[in-house]
Amino acid sequence: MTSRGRRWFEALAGSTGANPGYPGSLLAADRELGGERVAYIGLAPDPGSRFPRASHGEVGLEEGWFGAKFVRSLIAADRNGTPRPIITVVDSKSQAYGRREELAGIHLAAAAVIAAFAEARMAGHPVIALIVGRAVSGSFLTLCGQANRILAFNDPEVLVHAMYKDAAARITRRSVAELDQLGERIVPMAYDIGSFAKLGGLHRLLDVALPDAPGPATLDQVQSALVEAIAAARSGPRDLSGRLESPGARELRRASLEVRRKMTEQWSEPGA
Amino acid sequence: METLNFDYPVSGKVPHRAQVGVVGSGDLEILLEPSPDPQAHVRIRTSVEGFGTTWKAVLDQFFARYPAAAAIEINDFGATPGTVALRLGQAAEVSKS
Amino acid sequence: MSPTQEAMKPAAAQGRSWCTRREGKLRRLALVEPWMTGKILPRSRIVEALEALLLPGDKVVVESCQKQADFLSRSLAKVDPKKIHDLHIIIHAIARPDHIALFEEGIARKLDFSFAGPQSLRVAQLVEDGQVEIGAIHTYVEISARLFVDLIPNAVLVCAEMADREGNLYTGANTEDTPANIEAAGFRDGLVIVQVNEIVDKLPRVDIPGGWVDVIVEADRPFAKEPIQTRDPRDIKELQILTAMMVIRGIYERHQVTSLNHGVGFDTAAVELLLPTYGASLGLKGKICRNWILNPQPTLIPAIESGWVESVHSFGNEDGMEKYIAARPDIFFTGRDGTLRSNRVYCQLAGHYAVDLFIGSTLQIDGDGNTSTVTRGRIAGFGGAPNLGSDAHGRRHSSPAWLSMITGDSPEAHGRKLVVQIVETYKAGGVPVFVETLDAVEVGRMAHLPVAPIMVYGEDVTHIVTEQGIAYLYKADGLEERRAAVSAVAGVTPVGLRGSAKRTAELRGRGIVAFPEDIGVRPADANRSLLAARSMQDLATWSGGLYEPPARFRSW
Amino acid sequence: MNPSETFELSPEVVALGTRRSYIELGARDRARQLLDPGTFRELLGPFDRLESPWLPMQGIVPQSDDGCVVAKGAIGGKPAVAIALEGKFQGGSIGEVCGMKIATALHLARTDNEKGITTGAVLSVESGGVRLQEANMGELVLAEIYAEIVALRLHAPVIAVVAGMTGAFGGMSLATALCSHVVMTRQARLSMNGPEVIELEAGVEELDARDKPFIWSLCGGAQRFATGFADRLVEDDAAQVSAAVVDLLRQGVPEVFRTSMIDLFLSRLAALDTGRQWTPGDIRETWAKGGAR
Repeated sequence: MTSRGRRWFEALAGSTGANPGYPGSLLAADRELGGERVAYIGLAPDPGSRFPRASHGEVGLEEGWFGAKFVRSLIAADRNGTPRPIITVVDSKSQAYGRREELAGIHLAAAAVIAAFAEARMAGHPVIALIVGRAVSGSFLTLCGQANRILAFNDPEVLVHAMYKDAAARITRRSVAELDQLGERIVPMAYDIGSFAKLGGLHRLLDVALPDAPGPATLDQVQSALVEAIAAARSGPRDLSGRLESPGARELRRASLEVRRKMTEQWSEPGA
Repeated sequence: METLNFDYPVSGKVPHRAQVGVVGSGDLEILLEPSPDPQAHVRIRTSVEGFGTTWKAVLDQFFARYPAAAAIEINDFGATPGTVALRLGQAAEVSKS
Repeated sequence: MSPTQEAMKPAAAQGRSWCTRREGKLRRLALVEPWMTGKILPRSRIVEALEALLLPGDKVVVESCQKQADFLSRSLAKVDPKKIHDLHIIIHAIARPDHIALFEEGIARKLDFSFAGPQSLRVAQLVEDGQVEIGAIHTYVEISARLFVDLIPNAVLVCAEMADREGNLYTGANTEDTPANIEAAGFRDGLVIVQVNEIVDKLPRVDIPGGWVDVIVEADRPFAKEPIQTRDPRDIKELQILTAMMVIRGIYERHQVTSLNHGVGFDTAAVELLLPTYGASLGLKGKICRNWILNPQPTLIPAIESGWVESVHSFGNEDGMEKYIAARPDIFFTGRDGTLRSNRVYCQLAGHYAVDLFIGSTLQIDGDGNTSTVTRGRIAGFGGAPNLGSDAHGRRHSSPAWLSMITGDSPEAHGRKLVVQIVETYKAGGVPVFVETLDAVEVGRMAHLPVAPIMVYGEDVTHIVTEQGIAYLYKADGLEERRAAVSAVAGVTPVGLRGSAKRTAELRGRGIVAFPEDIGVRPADANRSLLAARSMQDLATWSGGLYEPPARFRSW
Repeated sequence: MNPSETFELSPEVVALGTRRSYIELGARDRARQLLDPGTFRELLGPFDRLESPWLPMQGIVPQSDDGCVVAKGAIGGKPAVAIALEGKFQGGSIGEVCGMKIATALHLARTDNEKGITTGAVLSVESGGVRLQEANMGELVLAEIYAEIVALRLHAPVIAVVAGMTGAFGGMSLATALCSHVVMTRQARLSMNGPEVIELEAGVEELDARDKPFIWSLCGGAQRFATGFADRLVEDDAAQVSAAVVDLLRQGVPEVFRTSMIDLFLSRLAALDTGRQWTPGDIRETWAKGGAR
């Protein structure tokens, strides 16, 4: 079965995203959107992957390094022109868990793609993450974290979290029911995308009629949202400060704001 | 987590504030500073519930040796009374320097 | 017929045989004869062989302490309970699931043991369910002694590292209880069945002559063994450093303790690691802690390397110490091949009669100073502690430490062994160590034991050390004063809170109780930087790379 | 013969006696150690009481500094900020406050650099990753930490010190990888996924989490240094850690960041046979052939 991520990538990019020399899991293509060329990047399961622990749409060694290669190729190509928008279509269950991955330094591969996205953003590329499915743990950190703007479908299958519920229950020695109850009180622990939106990290939550089937109407709706997000990214800061200044963060990240305010004050006190 | 409060009518002077310890397994953090009034105040947050009388006994012993008007805040992660007494002693020592 | 030949003849003439055990043994061995090549039994035959060699009701020693004859115990657990049942198992440490299975399957019924650490909960449940009948809970040397009196085994299942084709055994560094077990059976016509890791042409040294051995089988994997006394210095806490300082100052220095045994635990590991630093700063090198009864535990390496230690005799081995021991034959008991020769019986004997001091930790102490490691719902046993932790009334040689225990001036006065219990007043989770009544009393009742399983009797305890101070119980005059001294160091436990500050001050004045400041110990100095080694890697460095920590202690 | 008269200690043992363990230092003492003597000035210290708002709501006792110490001072005589995580508090996990302390300190250092005040940063990592009790908040602040490292490292070195015993895992292994330079001890581990998680997800044949020597051979400081994921391997000695940091700060911004060595790592990956499981030696050999950094 085609993954939701692949379906949305193909609908948006108008291409399978296959590139010679690239692993089958990493989708990358260019297409016109809102009157300019934009780059799309996405992940999809690849049963033929060289890396068995990264064949179900995980962020693995190749996904990290080839992702970094692709993003950096865009930075290089646009160095003397208008930095094109980079849209990541996100549906990835997690990072890859395996012995080969750790031995060959998956932490560095993941950091490589993070650095590439961050440097693209700093170079003026509007970096947009569109979460259509899962963005759990390393997948969120690598594919969404550095975006100027994050969009997500308002859909129960969309999941942003540090850890899947059953694993989190085991590790924190709580039942799944207890975790759900906690999520109602402790917003950062909740598993629904609406709660994540409250933390101020999301630019917009998109109510799409058929999240599994990108028909013409939905596609149109999503494309307009992307165009708007690109414009917002271009008019906003090139760092991530926008997240902290969002209305959601003002409510739920009061501690973050307090840290920023007080440390800034103390930083330049005399005696420094 | 349980929060406990104790007051002691003591009036010795606390020269400086002091922080010792860590909220790690079997350990605790102590923040000790001069009290705003001529009394000692202790506020404890502990991960182990139901040991109010044990805390009081440890503090009684401590203030018998260190009768200072300290405002003490304790963040406890299951320290034994022996460890609590040791850290209180260290905090008192650090506050002198 | 000579008079001697007459005496050796089967006693049919007198109406009874005086050789029933010998005859029985030969009968049993004949059953397995077809499978044997000399003394060697093929591994695949072991279960059948045990079914042939044993009879219901036999007394069987299963070797298990630090090392475990686990191939044999696993095989014994596979015999058909219809053929072999109601065995009487005699075991130092009932430690393995297959030991428990013997009782669950009905292969065994009666149990005499000494220690049940990891299986203590299961043993208690088996007693409650009526699946095991406990003969007695012993101390180690005591259970070995009974093998020669009224628990003489019909068979012993033991282990060694190697055998040669004559049946000679090499036990390696973990000799432990093998000689005693084999002697009890081998010289009274019991069966000696041995699992070995390998059969070789030439042994590094002979620990047991082949003539004492009946059946040898090569095990499927090397016998299990545990480095039970090895402690990682990284886990030593400041409070343990404080009590270790108090022990060195307030006991070893004061009583001039030269020969000693350390129990298992971080408290005593801290003492070992303070000798080359704190101890040296007090000028005590050469004056205390010279002759040791102790496993070759790695935390002793810095003291050995700094020249504190003259000798160490060991109950068993500690894994990873082999090369270090081989390089230090002046210190350890070693064979000509360089490997350690341990022997639990001799070491326990030495610990009872020949040392000045035993120091160890415990889980509970009552107001009278009785101590126990038994907790509710568990039958844990004692190990060697009651033997090591008791005065030897039969001792007749003296030493300055032993003599220093004399408090009166009677012409018949005699010294005592110093028996020190070292504890923190509370365990983790708010559990007090000092209690009004030991859990052992209730557990003894539940398990229908004739006496409560107390580890060290209060009357034998000469000192209690806690983070609060030292109680010099041997000085206390009468039970009331003894209780007051216990209470004075019991902190904020119920036993401690029943004391009064005034009484404590009075006891301190008379030297029956000492707080750290009374013996010149500053709690603020109790810092981990005092430890001669703070990690397993440091210990390896101290050993010049000779100590090779077991995998589970490795963090590099 | 009295052995006490004949002993002689090796130089290594003598060094143990004078050495100050870095691993044994708490976060505050680590930050103090990393800065030049007398220059330590803590920002948002314990008495500012900026603790986690989320832990007490779940009945978990917080710590007054949320397990992160930030101090301004100098290293090698130049302005610097030292950031140290406390591995003993909640496993050094990243929650909102401690994460924000790191991100803000890096941000302020960058601002100073942009103003022409060259300010380096050193990050003493001791962390299991995101604090599960603050889950998504942790994800967000980690992203902000990454953004700040990538921005700051263009101006001044950002040095990660991974000393142990917790190590650098999860989100903080990525932060470590983003840094300009990495200093490790043998006791430290640097790995994205913890061994227990890998065993849970992929089975014990993939990785036996109880096999400690194997775990260290895979992601311990010695292997990470030998395979170029760390720039310095030091003993557990505070002076050695400091010396390495001073030296790396002096080297300045590297010509090529490790995260930009894309072709090198892709060629190495291509050279490895994924049809079988790998050993730490395979990586050392392949890297050596492909030209380690």
